[in-house]
Order: sequence, then C-alpha cells, then structure tokens
Amino acid sequence: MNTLSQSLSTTWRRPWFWAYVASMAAFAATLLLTEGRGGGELLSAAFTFAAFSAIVGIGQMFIITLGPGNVDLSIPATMTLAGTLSLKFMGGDASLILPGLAVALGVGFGAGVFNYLLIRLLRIPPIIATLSASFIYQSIAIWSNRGLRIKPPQALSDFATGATLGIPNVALVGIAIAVLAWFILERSLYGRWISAIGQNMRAARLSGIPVQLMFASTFIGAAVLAGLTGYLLASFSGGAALNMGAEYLLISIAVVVIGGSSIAGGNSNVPGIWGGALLMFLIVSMLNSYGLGAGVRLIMTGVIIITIVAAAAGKEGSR
Amino acid sequence: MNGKFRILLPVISLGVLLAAVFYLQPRAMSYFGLNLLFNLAVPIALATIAQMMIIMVNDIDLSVGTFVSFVACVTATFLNDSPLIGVLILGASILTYAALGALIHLRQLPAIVVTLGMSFVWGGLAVLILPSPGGAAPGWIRTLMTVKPPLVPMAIVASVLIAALTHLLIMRSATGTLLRGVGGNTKAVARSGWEIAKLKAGAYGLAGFFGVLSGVCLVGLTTSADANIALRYTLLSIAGVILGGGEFTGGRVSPVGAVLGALTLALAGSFLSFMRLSPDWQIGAQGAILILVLAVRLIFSRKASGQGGAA
Amino acid sequence: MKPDSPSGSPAPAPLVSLSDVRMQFGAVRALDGVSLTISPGECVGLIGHNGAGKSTAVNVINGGLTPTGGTVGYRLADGSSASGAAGARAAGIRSVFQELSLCPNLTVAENLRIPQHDLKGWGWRRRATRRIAQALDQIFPGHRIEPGMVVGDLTLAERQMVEIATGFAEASAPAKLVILDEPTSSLDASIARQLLDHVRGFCARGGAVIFISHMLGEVFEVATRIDVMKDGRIIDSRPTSGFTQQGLIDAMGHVASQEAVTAVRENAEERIGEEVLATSEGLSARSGEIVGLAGLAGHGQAEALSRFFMSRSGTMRQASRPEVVFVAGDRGRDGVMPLWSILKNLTLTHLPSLTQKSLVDSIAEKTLGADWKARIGIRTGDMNNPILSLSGGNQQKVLFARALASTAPIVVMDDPMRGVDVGTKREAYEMIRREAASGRTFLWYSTETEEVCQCDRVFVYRNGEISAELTGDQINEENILAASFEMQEHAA
Amino acid sequence: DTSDKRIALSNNYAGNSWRQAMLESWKKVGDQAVSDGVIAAADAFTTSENQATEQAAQIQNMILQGYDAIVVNAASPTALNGAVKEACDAGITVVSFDGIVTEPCAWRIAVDFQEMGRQQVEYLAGRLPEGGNLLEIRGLAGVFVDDEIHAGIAAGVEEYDKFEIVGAVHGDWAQDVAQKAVAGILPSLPDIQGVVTQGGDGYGAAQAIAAAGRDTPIIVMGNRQDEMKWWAEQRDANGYETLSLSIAPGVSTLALWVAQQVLDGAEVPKDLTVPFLKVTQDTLDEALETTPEGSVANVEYSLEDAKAVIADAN
Ligand SMILES: Nc1ncnc2c1ncn2[C@@H]1O[C@H](COP(=O)(O)OP(=O)(O)OP(=O)(O)O)[C@@H](O)[C@H]1O
Ligand SMILES: Nc1ncnc2c1ncn2[C@@H]1O[C@H](COP(=O)(O)OP(=O)(O)OP(=O)(O)O)[C@@H](O)[C@H]1O
Ligand SMILES: [Mg+2]
Ligand SMILES: [Mg+2]
Repeated sequence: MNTLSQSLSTTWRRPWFWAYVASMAAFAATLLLTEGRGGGELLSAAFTFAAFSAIVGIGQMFIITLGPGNVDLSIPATMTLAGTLSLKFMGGDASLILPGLAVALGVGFGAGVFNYLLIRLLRIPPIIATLSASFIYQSIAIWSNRGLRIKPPQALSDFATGATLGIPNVALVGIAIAVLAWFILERSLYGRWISAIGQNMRAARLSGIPVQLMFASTFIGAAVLAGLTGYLLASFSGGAALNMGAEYLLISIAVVVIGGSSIAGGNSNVPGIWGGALLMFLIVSMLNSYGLGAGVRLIMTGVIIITIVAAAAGKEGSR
Repeated sequence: MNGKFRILLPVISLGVLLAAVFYLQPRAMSYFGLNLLFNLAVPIALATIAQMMIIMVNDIDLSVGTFVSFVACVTATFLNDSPLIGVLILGASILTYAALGALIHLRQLPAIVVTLGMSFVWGGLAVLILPSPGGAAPGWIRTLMTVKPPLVPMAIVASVLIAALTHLLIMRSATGTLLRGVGGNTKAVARSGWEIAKLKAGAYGLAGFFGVLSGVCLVGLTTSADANIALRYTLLSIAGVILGGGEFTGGRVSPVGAVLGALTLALAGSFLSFMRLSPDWQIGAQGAILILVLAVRLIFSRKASGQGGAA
Repeated sequence: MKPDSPSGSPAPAPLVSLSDVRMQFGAVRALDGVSLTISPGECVGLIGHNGAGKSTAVNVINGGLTPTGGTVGYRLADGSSASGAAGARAAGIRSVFQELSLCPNLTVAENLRIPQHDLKGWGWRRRATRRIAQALDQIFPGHRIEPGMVVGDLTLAERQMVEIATGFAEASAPAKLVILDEPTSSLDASIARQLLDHVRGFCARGGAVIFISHMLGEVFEVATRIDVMKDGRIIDSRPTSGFTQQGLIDAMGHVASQEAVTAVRENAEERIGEEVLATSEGLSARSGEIVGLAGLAGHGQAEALSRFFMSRSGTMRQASRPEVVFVAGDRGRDGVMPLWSILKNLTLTHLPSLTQKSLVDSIAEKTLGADWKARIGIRTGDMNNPILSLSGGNQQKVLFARALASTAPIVVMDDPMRGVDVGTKREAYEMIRREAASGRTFLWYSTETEEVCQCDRVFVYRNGEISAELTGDQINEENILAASFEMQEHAA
Repeated sequence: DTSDKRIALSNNYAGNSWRQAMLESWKKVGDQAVSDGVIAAADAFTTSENQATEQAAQIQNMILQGYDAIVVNAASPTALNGAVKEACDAGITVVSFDGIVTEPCAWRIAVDFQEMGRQQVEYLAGRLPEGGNLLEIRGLAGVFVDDEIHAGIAAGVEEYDKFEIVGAVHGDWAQDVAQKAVAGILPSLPDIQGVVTQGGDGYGAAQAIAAAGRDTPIIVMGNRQDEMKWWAEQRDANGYETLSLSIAPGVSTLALWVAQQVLDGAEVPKDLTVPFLKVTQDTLDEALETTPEGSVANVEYSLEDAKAVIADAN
C-alpha cells in the first residue's frame, strides 16, 4: 500500500506521463470540435489502432533496450509476409484460423531467426541487417501471392473488428501483451539481463549473462510480435496487402521513444508504449479533424513529438 | 592500424563490385558509362557525409532524407525564382540544424527522437512548398552538374573532391579532431573546458550544410524536385557510413570511407539491374547484395579484433 | 629552484588555496570544510579511505566542480589571482583523472588537442606530436608508444601513461600544478618508479603535484607533505617525515591489524585439492588454490583471463550455476551498469539463484544486498542509490561483491584491487583467504607485486605468453621481475 | 521491322495489387511479343522503394545496357527528366505511362486524372441531386497523381456546389492507413453522404464507417476485386449502388506497343490519352467474373488496339 501511494505521488515524474497527458490533450481538442459528440467512438477507434502500434512497439522496445544501434527495421516486411502467408494458407476457411495464426507466428519466428543470424554470424549492424532482410521478406511476399488480397475467414474478421464489453478485441490483445511485457521487463530475470546488456554489453557478458541467448530471443520475440500484428491487421482490414505495415516502421520506433524509453538502451518502460501509440493515433485524428493539410499535419506531428520528449527529459533531468 | 583496416574494406568492396559491373556490362567502362554509373551517387555521398557528422558525435539523424527532400524543394522553387530568398531559407535551415544540436545536448534529448520529429517537420515543409512535383533547377547548378571535364567524368571528380575536403576538415583539422573527440569521450572534452553544446551545434551545422549541398546537387541532376524525392537517403546514408568503416558510437568515422560506401551502395543497384533478375526477386536481391557487401566486414573485423585483442 | 624546503625558508605564494570548501551531492556531503594551500615545489600526498572525498577535492581544485560553499582561488603567472575553471587552466593546473579521460578514437597526439586549446591552425599536428613525444620520452624513457597510435589500441597501462604525459606536456600555460588521482593504479612497478622519479624532479624544478594513491609506499617516497582525508575533511596534514606508515593507517581510521598483510599462503596443504582447470596456454589451478598472474602490465594477463572466462561461460545457455565469475578491474568498461542502482549492480551475477519461476525475488535480493553492504562496508546510505554516486573504490567493492556473492567455484580477478584503500584491501585479502579455504579457486591478476606474492602459485607473463611458473618459496619479487624481463632463463 | 529491338520497363513500385497486375500484363504480352518475333526483348525492372532517385539510376543503367526503348511508369513527372533526357540523347525511345514525365523528348500515355476526380463528383451529383457532405480520401502527399485527382475533385465540388467536402485524410494508397485515418476523423464529422477516393481505399473506408456504426454512404470504388465483391454483396443485400473507376493496369501493354510502333518508325504523337476503366452497376458482375480474386479489373492491349489509339490521336 505504501509503495502504491508513493508511486502515485511520483507519477508525474515518470517518463511515460507526458505521453498520456498529450494524448488526453489531443483527445480533448478533437472533442472540442464536435462539442463532445463521438467521444466513445474516437476512443474505441484509438484503442483499436493503437493496439497494432503498441504490439509492434513492445517488440521494438525490447530490441532498443539491448543498446545503441539495436533496432528492427524489418517489422513492416515481417508483418506483410506473415499476413500474406497466413491469409493465403487459411484461404477464408474458418477451421484454419488457429493453424493460420501458427503460420503467422512461425513466419515471425523465422524472420527473427534470420535477422539474428545476420547480426550474429555476419556481424552486420542490426539497423542494416534488418533493413536488408526486410527487402528479402518483401520479395518473398510478392513471389508467394503477387499482391492478391485474400479475405480472412469471416469469424476471424469478426473477432478482429469486434469488441468485448465495449473494448475492441485487438485492444484487449494489445493490453494483455503489454501486461505480460511489463512483467517480463520489470520482474523477470530476462528483463534484468537485457537491461544490463543495453547498458554495457561487455560487462554483461563478464557477469555471466548469456548475451547471445538474450539477443536471439529478443530479436525473435519482436519478429513474432510483428507476425502476430500482421495477422491481426490483415484480418482486421480484410486481407493482406503488400504495402501494409509500411507506416509501422516509424511508428514502432516513435511509440518507444515518446513513451519515455531511453533510446540509448538499458532503460525501458511498457506503459509509455501504449501512451505513445494512443498519441500517434490521436494527433493525426485531431489534425485531420481540424482539416489541416498534409504539410501542416506533418509539421505539427513532428513538433509535438519533439515537445513531448523535451518535456519528459526536463522532468527527468530535474530529479 | 585500425584505421587502415577501416578504409580497406570500402575500397575492396567498391573495387570488386566495379569489376563485376564491368564484366557484366563492358560498356560501363567508359567516360560516359562511369558518369552514368556514378552521377546519382554524388548527392548520396553528400548526404552520407551529413549523416557521418551526426554519427561522429554519437547521435544518429533520421531526418537526412526528408531534409534533403526539403532542400531540393527549396532549390527547385525559391532558389530558382528568387535566389536571395532561397539562400536565406537554406541558411536558416542550416542554423536550425545547429540549434537542434545545441538543444539535444543542453536538454539531454535523445537525438534519434528529435530527428525523427524533425523528419516530419521537414517533410511537412516540403509538401507545403511543393504540393505536387515540379519546380526547376537553377541554370548554374544544372551546368555545374552536367559539366564534362576532360578525362575523368564529373561524378568521379566530385566524389574525390568531397572525400578529400571532408577528410581535411574532419580528420586533419584541429576543429575536426575536437569534434571527433566529442564522440570519443564527451566527458573528457567537457572537462577540458570546451562547451559541448557549441561543438554539437557545430557538428549538426556541418550536417545541415552537407545536407543542403546534397539537395542542391540532387536537383541539379534531376532538374526538378518533389517532396518525397530523397526519403531513401536516410537509410542509405546510415548504411554508407557503416559500410565506410564508421561505427555508431565512439566517434569512429571515416569521410573517405563514407564517400566510398555511398558509391558502393549506388553501384550495388546498378549491378543488380545488369543481372536481369525476375521482378519478383529484384527487391530481395537488393537486400541480399547489401548483406553480401556488409558480410565482407566480417573478414576485416575478425582481423582487426585479432589484432587489438581484448585490450 | 630550490629542492624541497620543508618549513625553514618563507613559503612562496600558494598556487591554489581552498578555504572552508564544502561540496554537497544531494544528501551526501563529499567535502565538509576543506582548507588547503599548495605552493610551488610542493608534492602533496593526499590519502584517505574510499569515498573520503579525494576525487571530489581534485575536481574542486581544478575548477571542474563549483563548491556549494567556501572559496577556491588561483594565482596566475603574473601574480594576479583568478577563479573558476578557466582560471584554473590559466594558472597551469592540470589533472590526471582516476577514471581515464582520453578519447579512444583519437591518436595519442590528437588527444593532446583536447586539453590544449592553443593547438590549432597550420602545423598543429606537428606541434602536438612533438609535445607529447617529448613528455613521454621524459617521463617514461623506453616506452613503446608512438604519437600516431590510436589510443583505443593501447593497453590500459599505456593509456594511463599517455594521460600522465598529457598532464606534464608543454603547453601555452606551462604546468604549475599537476594533480595525479591514483596514477599508478594500473601501472606495474617499473613504470610506476619512472613516474615517481619524474614527479620528484618536477617538484624540485619548482612544480607542484597533488599525488593521490592508496599505495602508501609511493606516497612516502614522493610527497613532501601528506594530507589525510576522512569523511570529507582533512584531518591531518604534516610534512612526510612527521608520519610513519602505521601512523598514517591509524589516521585514516581503519583498524586493521598488521599481520593481516602477511601471506594468504598458509595451510596450503589442507586447502588445495584436485586440479580444476588447465588451459592450452599452460594456465592451471587446483581447487582452493590462489593462482597469481604476474608480469609487466599489458603483457597478456588480462586477455588470458578474459579468454578463459569466455571459454567457460556460455553466451547461449543460461548459467544458473556459473562455473566461473569475473571481477573486473577496468570498472567502466568491464563492470559497472551505469544506469542501475548499487543493489542491482551487486546482485547481477547471483540473480539466477534469486529467482522463482524466472521472476526475481526482490526480498531475497534486498537481503543479499544488505548482507554484502555490511560485509565489505559499501559507503552509501541506500543501496538503491545509483552506482555512479559511489566513489571509485566503493564501486570496485560492489563488483567484488557481485562475484563473491555467487557460488561459482572459480573466481577470475582482473587486477581487482585497483583504487581500493588499504583497509578494504585487507578485508578483501581476508575474504579471499576464507573463500579459498572453503574450496574456491582464484585466478588473480595484479599489478601489485605484494599481492602476487601472497599467491600459492604464480604464472609470470611476457609478450602474451607464460614465461615462468613459480611455486612456494620461488615466489618473490626478484624472481617475478626476472621472469618478466627475460624469457628463457627462469622458466623452471 | 523491330525484331531486333529490345524494350525495357522501368517500374518504380511493386507494393500493391495494381502494380502486380501491371507487371503481370507486361510479362504476358511482352513474352508473347518476343516469342512472336515482334521484338527481341521486353524486360521488366522494379526499384526496391518508390523513389525518383532510384528510378533515375535505373534508367541510366538501362541506357548503359543499350535498350532501344524504355517504357517508364515514373515516380515523379519531373524528377526523372534528367535521366530521360540522357536516354533520349543516347538515341533511346522513352515512353511514359500512368506516372508520366514532362520531359518533351518522351512520349506520354496519360490518364486524365483530373477528369477521374471530377467524374466521381459528377456521378454523386446524379445520385444525390440535393448534394451533401463528402469525405475525401487522398493518396500520398506530394505525389503528382494525388494532387491531380484532388484538383479534379475540387473542380467537381465547385461545379456541383451543393456538395461540401467536410473532411479529407491521406490514406497513402494503403488499405490499412486509409482505414485508420477514416476511423480517426469520423467521430468529428457530421453525417456523410458520399466518399470520394483515389482507388483502392473503398473497402477500408466501408469497414471503418461500419465499425463506427454509421450508415454506409455512396463510396466511389477503385476497381479492386475485394471492393467490387463487397459492392456486389451490398447490392444483393440492400440494393447498394455506386461507381468504380480506375486506370487499367494493362495500360503497360499499350505503352509497350506504342514503344514498338515508335521504333518501327510510325508517326506517333507525343501525347496520347487512355480512357480509364469504369465499372458500373450494370457491368459489375461481368467485371467480377474476369477479375482474379484479390486483384484489379484489367484490360490488356493488342497491337491493333494500340494502332487504333494512335490513329485516334492523329
Ligand atoms: N548482436 C550483437 N550486437 C552487437 N555486438 C555484438 C553482437 N554479438 C556480438 N557482438 C560483439 O562481439 C563480441 C563477442 O561476442 P561474444 O562475447 O558474445 O562472443 P563469444 O560467443 O564469446 O565468441 P565467438 O565469437 O567465438 O562465438 C562482443 O564483445 C560484442 O562486442
Ligand atoms: N556525482 C556524485 N553524486 C553523488 N555523490 C557523489 C558524487 N560524486 C561523489 N560522490 C560522493 O562523494 C563522496 C566522496 O567521493 P570521492 O569520489 O571524492 O571519493 P574518493 O576519496 O576519491 O574515493 P576513492 O578512493 O574510492 O576514489 C563519496 O561518498 C561519493 O559517494
Ligand atoms: Mg577517487
Ligand atoms: Mg597498480
């Protein structure tokens, strides 16, 4: 109880606090326009779409925690490939929903292993290894299905677009994954170890941490999450497209950093991912609602990102 | 010792790739052919140098691509129509870069986020300036970029000049050494009474300057601009720096390597065209060749680590 | 100039004077009313336990930290006075820091550009090369460092040498006061001797030096005056001749008995058992044995240790019962997790044993932390403070505890006593002996001959290879030195 | 005689079903032409990212490879002009289509994108005489096609001034992005009577509107099979009516034949226009039948078709 009240009183100093404040501000600003109408609708849309960003963002966060230069740029391609292959496999047959999920996760697993092997065996910096790998995944997706959009089974599509107790199903999945990730990061040995690796890889190795196991499992885990997101997104939007997920490249990184994780690695937090994901959706919605053109919208998005990071850094600095 | 290995890698990968291209397409082995192979690499090389300035001080710039696009839009519009305003805008954008460098240090912001944010800002400005592709390259740039010097094509001359000048600036000059020192050990530099904010502003300002050069050159080649023209430069420039023997941290960069890295990347694309793959696999092959070229690093890093040991 | 003139003649005007300086870091009072002056020709030995405030004092003297109370003043060459970091630089005050502060990506000569602001314009590289080469030749004759070498490629000892040379090198404002914060901590005896000789000469020529070291012998050798710090205060300050070694130790406040320093090498027969390791390079050890690695610094001992460690610990499988643990000497590079608390740093290696269903048992973790805090006396109010708030020596203690807290049968130590004060060292020796008696094997690389001489068996390294294996009575300074320098003759 | 002539396709993007259908048509017709001995080669090249600079380099490589004609679907109407000029100077015939280039030495097979935008509003005006609120889904900002269609829509709204565009979002021509953007703006919008699009975003918009629990407005489609299938389902369920229009991917084959004709020495005007492919309530079933699942409605051109188009223009 004591720790609870303590953590409440220091909430405003938490790195993720500002992402939520900004999200609420964007939400309020949008509702101002409609004089309060459509709040529930907007919130439900925000949670739906933020869930996709949050799931890939969590994978990206674990990778970023591993230290400077670690990032996965193959997330969009992995999403596309997993979506394409799993929907092609299911071919609209409702009885294949779970095997289809396994296909998607398997694609993610394979991509993660491939990414890791490039990094490990060929010692290619992750940023470039995953970028190069993403081109290959894209080619496989093109080759396997030539961009044809195959519809998901109706039941799956209903699940992805549906809601339980008023909360969108994909958001429930996203929240469950976030809770799990929080536990892993804050309470488990694995979380402690990857944070150590992110701070000082050599020292981590010399402290007996199985460094490569951590690298492998993190890259694989992130790719599996990307595969899952591809599966969900393709089911949600009525089929996989070759260019689906393209925007998740920047978003997956943005939600991590807006959420207050240190981009230098070693220091991450999960609640911020959801804050960042909600914010990224709500900002765009707000600017769209105010009828601002693409140019102004882009500029505002950039300015808001920088402002939040500056605000969060200021608070942290004064500690 | 280490430095020599660093530069050997880009030299060899470029050499091997060039040989392969010549083998596949002997016509490339001419003044005309070399110019075609390399002229679009000049703006990439400049963008890579810009990225290198940032990586040199342990940061990374995710906005290079949109910044170069922005500069291209300014060049094809303002710089062409009313040069004075154009120059002022470009000057202001360099100052903005410098200010960002100072801000990033003073408030201890993660550069990757700030530049990610800036990439939206530059992109937005570019869309505002040129909502649809167009504009025209100022005549003098067009002339400069299409000039045909005797014996060696312009693209090669320009690359050599860029490499030599930035090498002098970064590796030989007192200021360049100090900037690399910031990447190597910021605390030590600060302890010796240098203002890190100023130095970072300097490094970012240089990045902005080379970004401007890149955008201007690009318009000289393409004759017009659009808001998305150089988005790819962000990743290309990072890959170029790494390929050129640079590292993400510790101020270990090589301007000559960066230019060679940019040329290699440009050449890799040509190599693939000459291979005539099925369109399905053309995209994947670009990834594969990047992997291949970078895998060569392995041999060198093995050597280098065998040398340095755990020291 | 005159050689050391203790009291008799009127002291020249002081180069730097601190009066009642206080320095507060949050709740920690690092300096608590320090007053001191340093005049040309003086070599002040500054000693004190880990965390006494020595490094903080250095940073106040060189202007790097602005004290929260009191004043610091410098006298410039023209007799005027100044303050602040710029004033310190103008007054010729130079520092060689405890934590290395070179840029590893620059060459030796280029590194001189960082402290020497006047190195610019045409020919600056030539001037820098000349200055640093001169300083190195003068201080460390026979060194093998080229001004064009990249610092990252140098060994730790060589880097330390470069840093020292930078402190003494010619510059636009000549060095008047050079502060050496544990300069010999990674130097072997012969190089340390060269440095001591140079310091003595420098002071004789009218320069001043502040010499911080936990090696009292060195301090006695060079210092003209010794200031003893304890808990942020100077508690004693006398000409060197006014102290005895034991007197100093007593003044520092550690109650450690004399015989603690005597050899660990007792009851060896009952302690030592089966052979537990033998590497292809010729390194071997038995259970309960304390094996020393000796030789000149940078001759491959550290590399041999890390190779051995890497070969016995996996990067791919989880080691819940690790076979070996490692105590780092180069804290920043090999040991410290800079973002973490002291507690998390301490428990890192032992953590797999503190987990249940792969969740960390935070109560057990706290208990372990409290236990070790008491056992080795980590000077902190709260184990949840960041590790970087600890003084260098205390950080080292944490790394020690990290390794010893685990149950691994083999402990690899890479010069672990670097920067550890005398009292703590004794406690550490005691601990090593106790652990060895319970069957643990130690592989111990040290730059201190005194420490190596306590081992049961010693491997002397030269040029990356074992040049001699010494056991029992063969282990003495003479044999070690001989094997360090000549390859064949002493290989038994 | 063009039997020894080699033609290359320079394509800047392969990441959607339209482009895939376009490449497939090219391959089908091109391979046939080669095996018939009409031309010597019809090679297709694709860049890995939708970037003018990369495509410029690709064209330069084609010059080096000595192709006789280059058919371009350009990333930018102007940014390739440098490379196109170099190709022309090297004596190469350059034919651009869909994404055309402005360099005068090149041929242009243009689609009247403005007209495409205008016709959408015109159709809506026919259906909704008293006008109403429109949602506009745009493409990728800063790209020529986006700007053109938008201009056409704006012109249409000016013409039929009972319509008002109450919201506009950029869907980046990607289904998931469009769906997301629409979902974000919907709550702040009044009732919508019509949705004007740039092709391919109709299904995503319909999904987002359904998710928000609103009545389905008239959504102008873009010939994607999934859109048309949804349309047919709605039609069968509640008599839903709309229009679908887009440029046919097979226009690449028209460009191929135009290039062949130019190489053959035929008089071909520099500017050709192709009509866009329209699917109406009447032709819906027919279109659905001929379109492979998940693909785009298509027409391929034969040499005769091409000759007819050229003759019409002359
Ligand atoms: N994924 C990675 N990202 C960045 N650096 C890495 C990565 N993997 C390895 N390294 C670098 O390679 C060095 C060696 O790694 P590590 O100690 O894990 O190898 P090892 O398993 O002991 O040896 P071996 O290479 O023989 O398998 C590390 O110090 C680290 O700097
Ligand atoms: N930046 C800081 N923040 C908080 N506390 C600090 C900081 N720097 C020093 N301290 C504290 O000030 C005290 C004095 O530290 P200092 O580094 O001066 O000790 P020292 O005498 O040099 O010790 P050592 O011999 O171990 O190097 C210590 O208790 C240390 O924890
Ligand atoms: Mg200290
Ligand atoms: Mg020592």
